Amino acid sequence: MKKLINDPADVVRDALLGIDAAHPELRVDHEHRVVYRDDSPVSGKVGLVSGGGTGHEPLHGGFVGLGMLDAACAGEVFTSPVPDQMLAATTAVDGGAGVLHIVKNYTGDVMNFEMAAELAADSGVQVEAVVVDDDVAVQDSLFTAGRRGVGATVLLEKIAGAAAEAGRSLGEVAGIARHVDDTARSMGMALTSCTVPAAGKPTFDLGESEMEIGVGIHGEPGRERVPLAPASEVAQMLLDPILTDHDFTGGDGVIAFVNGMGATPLLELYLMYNEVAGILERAGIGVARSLVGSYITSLDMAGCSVTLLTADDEMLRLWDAPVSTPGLRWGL
Amino acid sequence: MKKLINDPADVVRDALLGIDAAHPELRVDHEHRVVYRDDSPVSGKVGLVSGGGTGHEPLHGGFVGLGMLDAACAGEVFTSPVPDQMLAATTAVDGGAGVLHIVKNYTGDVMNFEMAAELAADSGVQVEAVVVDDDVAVQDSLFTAGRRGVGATVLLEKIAGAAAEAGRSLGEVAGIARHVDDTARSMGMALTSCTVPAAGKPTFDLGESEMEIGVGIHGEPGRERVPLAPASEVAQMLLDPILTDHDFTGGDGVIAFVNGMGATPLLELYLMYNEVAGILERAGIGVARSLVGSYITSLDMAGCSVTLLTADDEMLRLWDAPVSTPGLRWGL
Amino acid sequence: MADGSTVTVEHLAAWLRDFATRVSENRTRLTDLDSAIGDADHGANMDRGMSAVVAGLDGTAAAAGPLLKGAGMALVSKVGGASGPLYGTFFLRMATAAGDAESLDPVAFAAAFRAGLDGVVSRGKAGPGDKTMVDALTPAADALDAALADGGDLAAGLRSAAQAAEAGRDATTPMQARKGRASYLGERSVGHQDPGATSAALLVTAASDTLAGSPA
Amino acid sequence: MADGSTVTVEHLAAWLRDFATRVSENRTRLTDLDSAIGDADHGANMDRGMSAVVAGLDGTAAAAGPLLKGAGMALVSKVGGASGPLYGTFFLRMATAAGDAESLDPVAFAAAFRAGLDGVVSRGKAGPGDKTMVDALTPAADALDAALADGGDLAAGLRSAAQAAEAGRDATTPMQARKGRASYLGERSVGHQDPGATSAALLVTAASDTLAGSPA
Ligand SMILES: Nc1ncnc2c1ncn2[C@@H]1O[C@H](COP(=O)(O)OP(=O)(O)O)[C@@H](O)[C@H]1O
Ligand SMILES: Nc1ncnc2c1ncn2[C@@H]1O[C@H](COP(=O)(O)OP(=O)(O)O)[C@@H](O)[C@H]1O
Ligand SMILES: [Mg+2]
Ligand SMILES: [Mg+2]
Ligand SMILES: [Mg+2]
Ligand SMILES: [Mg+2]
Repeated sequence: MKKLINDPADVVRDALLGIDAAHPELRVDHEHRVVYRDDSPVSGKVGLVSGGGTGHEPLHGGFVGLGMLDAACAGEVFTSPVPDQMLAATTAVDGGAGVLHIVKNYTGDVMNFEMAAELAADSGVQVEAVVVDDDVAVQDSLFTAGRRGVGATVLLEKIAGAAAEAGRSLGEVAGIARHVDDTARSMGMALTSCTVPAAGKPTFDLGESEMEIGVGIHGEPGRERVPLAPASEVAQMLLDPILTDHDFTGGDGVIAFVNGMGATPLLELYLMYNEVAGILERAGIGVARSLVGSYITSLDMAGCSVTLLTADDEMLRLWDAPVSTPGLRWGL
Repeated sequence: MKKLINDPADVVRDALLGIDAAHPELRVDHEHRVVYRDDSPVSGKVGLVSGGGTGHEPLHGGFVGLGMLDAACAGEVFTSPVPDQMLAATTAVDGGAGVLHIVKNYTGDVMNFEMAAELAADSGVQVEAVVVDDDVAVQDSLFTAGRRGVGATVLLEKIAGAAAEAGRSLGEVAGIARHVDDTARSMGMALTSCTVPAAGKPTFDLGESEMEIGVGIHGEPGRERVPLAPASEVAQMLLDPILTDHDFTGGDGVIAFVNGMGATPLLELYLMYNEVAGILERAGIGVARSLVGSYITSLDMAGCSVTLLTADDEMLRLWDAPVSTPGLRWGL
Repeated sequence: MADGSTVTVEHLAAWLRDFATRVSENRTRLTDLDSAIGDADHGANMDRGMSAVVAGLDGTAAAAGPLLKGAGMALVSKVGGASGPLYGTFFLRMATAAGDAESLDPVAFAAAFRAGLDGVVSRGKAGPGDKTMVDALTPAADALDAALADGGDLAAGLRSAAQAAEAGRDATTPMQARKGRASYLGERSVGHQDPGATSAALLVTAASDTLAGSPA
Repeated sequence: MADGSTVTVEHLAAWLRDFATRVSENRTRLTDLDSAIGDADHGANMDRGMSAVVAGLDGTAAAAGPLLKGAGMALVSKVGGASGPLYGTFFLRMATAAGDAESLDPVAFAAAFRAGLDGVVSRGKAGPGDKTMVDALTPAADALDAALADGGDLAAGLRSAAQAAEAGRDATTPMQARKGRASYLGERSVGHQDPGATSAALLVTAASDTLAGSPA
């Protein structure tokens, strides 16, 4: 295992110390492992709390700041944080207008956030939760754990954050967040496996000339393992299931997001974006906004994902609104 | 070779198409392979032109925009662009106040920019050049090619860009740029080799439990090959030669920059930053500003580099000034 | 309890300690099972959690409820993931059912165990056949109830429960997962034993070994 | 030129074509040499550049100067890196020295060759012993001048120049690089033949084969 770390057991602690040192505009509670906006709680504003396993940086800690999250809870690597952390964060960011929990749809995350919400309600904080489940690689069903939360989480945190910053009510912010989840779809792929520090070896084995299509952000196996192919074909393999699953034609087009999995150079992501933009154009789908970079990662996995979100006037207004976080910053 | 590309011969073209599609605020001349600010030439402002081989993204194209570069020339992978490109860029961005060439110190880059400057001078554009040579891994000497230009290039493009944006003269902007180069030092390391697309195989071989200390951003061999070590020791191995080479104590401290080489997750970079900040604190060196992320990369190399730049009032004012580029954005 | 008649606070503490030991001994095996159909952390998760539970057994709990609540809280606070809230809820609901009693008779213990199971089901919404810990815990609760209803003592009931849990665990192998991470695998989850059902079987075996063999 | 007396525009074009062929044949070797002490692109760089030079040989150039200038411009525009400006400058300076002459006599050719070498030195600031193309070009220019001064014809001069270039190329192996990428290696550059000196030796050998053996 080749990683720039100390003891694998200390990865989360050490990285949080680094985030704290690098970002004076954030406040880090190292005991609870929560990253806060320095000015939280913002009085009268709906608080946004997210969190999840570590290993997806900049998500979530890197999205704390004006116009996005108020707090992010960091779990162990690829392991949901615990209710204590979420409760501490929820109580701390409540500015009187209630708190929205943004939860990626994994059994552990959902249950831990549920317990935290129950505890927060007990202590008088109004809490709503939105569960993000945008990964079309997973067959959806009422009788299963459902789809995983992946790329749409980034877009949702930005857009819900802008709505909260604009003073919308908890119900409205939650509604907007759910609308984002309803109208966003993602699909990912891996060229290489990630390696969990504590495990010390790759999560899955992939041959020198194979790639995994439909992979999850924890190295969960995907839909199929196929031979390496040119970027143009990879883009098609990612977009086909997305476009089959949801109708993105018409209206104001989409916000198109090409995301790197952690070890993929920006050069390749731009190249992939070119292929994605070409396919969308040929499909008659306009791109209203785009985002290209590594924003929701899977440790040192090489690969990428594509997320599309239906754009409309309100979505674009919220997308364009000022944001100032380590990971996303504009308009300020 | 596992890469998200089409034909290796088309990597530069395809990636530039992606940058163009993703950034409506930039203009790309695909014939000359130059990325421009949409509003260039900015009348009365010193124009900043940089460029170099492709494979270091977001450098340089991702640093084009308000408060940073006016144009960036993209060469083939790891190969300097040619004078034609630089001449086209220089002529196009001249707003009447002259043009500064920002050149990383590699024989090819220096000579091609020199030829372009001669040609630009012939056509009446006032040109100055600053050559960045901050890599302490290389022994410096008047009789050799000298030190390589690495991490300081990012800081220099930001700071010189702010000076140009503030309306400073060509001589002043060049002076500030040279001051940055004089007071910045960098050192890099690799956990894995990069793979040049056209070569199809790793540039160098590194054992499963080895790392290369002092590596260059083209996979040039470094000072020594050593066994893997914890992040705390890696940070020491990178900072020792930097602190030996230049006195960073006293004054207003430093701008500290921990950079990823292309395949290194942000998690590890924050962890490294924590170690760097600790060493600096123990050495009595204050950190005035920090930057953590993958800004000057080496294709898909895993590893990092550390750059320190002496901070003073003017440097910090220029560093904090608004910048709006795909790669760096704040204050706007 | 030679007479199989009561479960004291000390018995419960011994049960938790024994479960912790078994988890620690099976840490690698649990993680390996989780590698195949999950994310390779079930052994580490449970070991971290049960170590915290044992560290919290300071002998101050005077009643079954507080002792079990402490265990549940420790699991909820330390584990994360799916198994933290599930095992945590299991012990928290047992605690509520046990209340302030200093000891539990066999029927009260069985009722508390079932309350724990119900908690797992309401938290995780898994039913039998979904390839989860529920597939080990449900037959165990049923066997315990049945044995006691048949007039068996706690020792006999827990022996039967442990056998049922192990059979339930083994039965997860051919199942296709419908809950938890393994569900992402669809048909490819078939042929692998569920890690959570495996740790749940350890829990019931530990109960059989600690709650029904020692003097009251 | 059986009589060894003049180098025509056609001769020069044949020289460039022959050099391009040799570069293409040695593309892998040049790149392999550059892998050892550089960045593994010298073969690709030179092949790209010389292909462009050959593509520009449309037969319209009426004088030596314009022909050589076209070659220099093509190299500067297409190659990049270190070798583009260096080989480009070599031909651009040769072009200036050759001027509008339709053909060059041996002394004029030798003077133009030396002007090219001087251009390389002033552009790249490498001296003999720095382990660069200069180490092949300098002895070649010296040998040519010496042969002509001794009363030899162009054929004899270029034969001697080619031998000197190859000897100079071989002599780069034990040198420690002081210019170009190889200089970053310090002592580790010792023991490897310089790629640029290798391509430069091909250039001089091509001259010997094309400029001094064919009829005027
Ligand atoms: N919804 C659920 N209901 C009951 N048990 C579940 C559920 N989801 C997962 N499990 C159990 O949890 C186990 C996995 O636990 P663990 O690996 O610790 O958590 P995670 O899946 O978050 O990594 C599974 O083997 C399964 O038995
Ligand atoms: N300053 C210099 N002067 C003369 N020749 C040089 C100089 N620097 C490099 N060279 C020559 O250029 C060759 C490398 O060319 P090439 O690989 O095409 O360029 P790059 O080093 O930019 O990749 C070296 O082998 C050396 O002969
Ligand atoms: Mg887990
Ligand atoms: Mg090169
Ligand atoms: Mg697991
Ligand atoms: Mg080279």
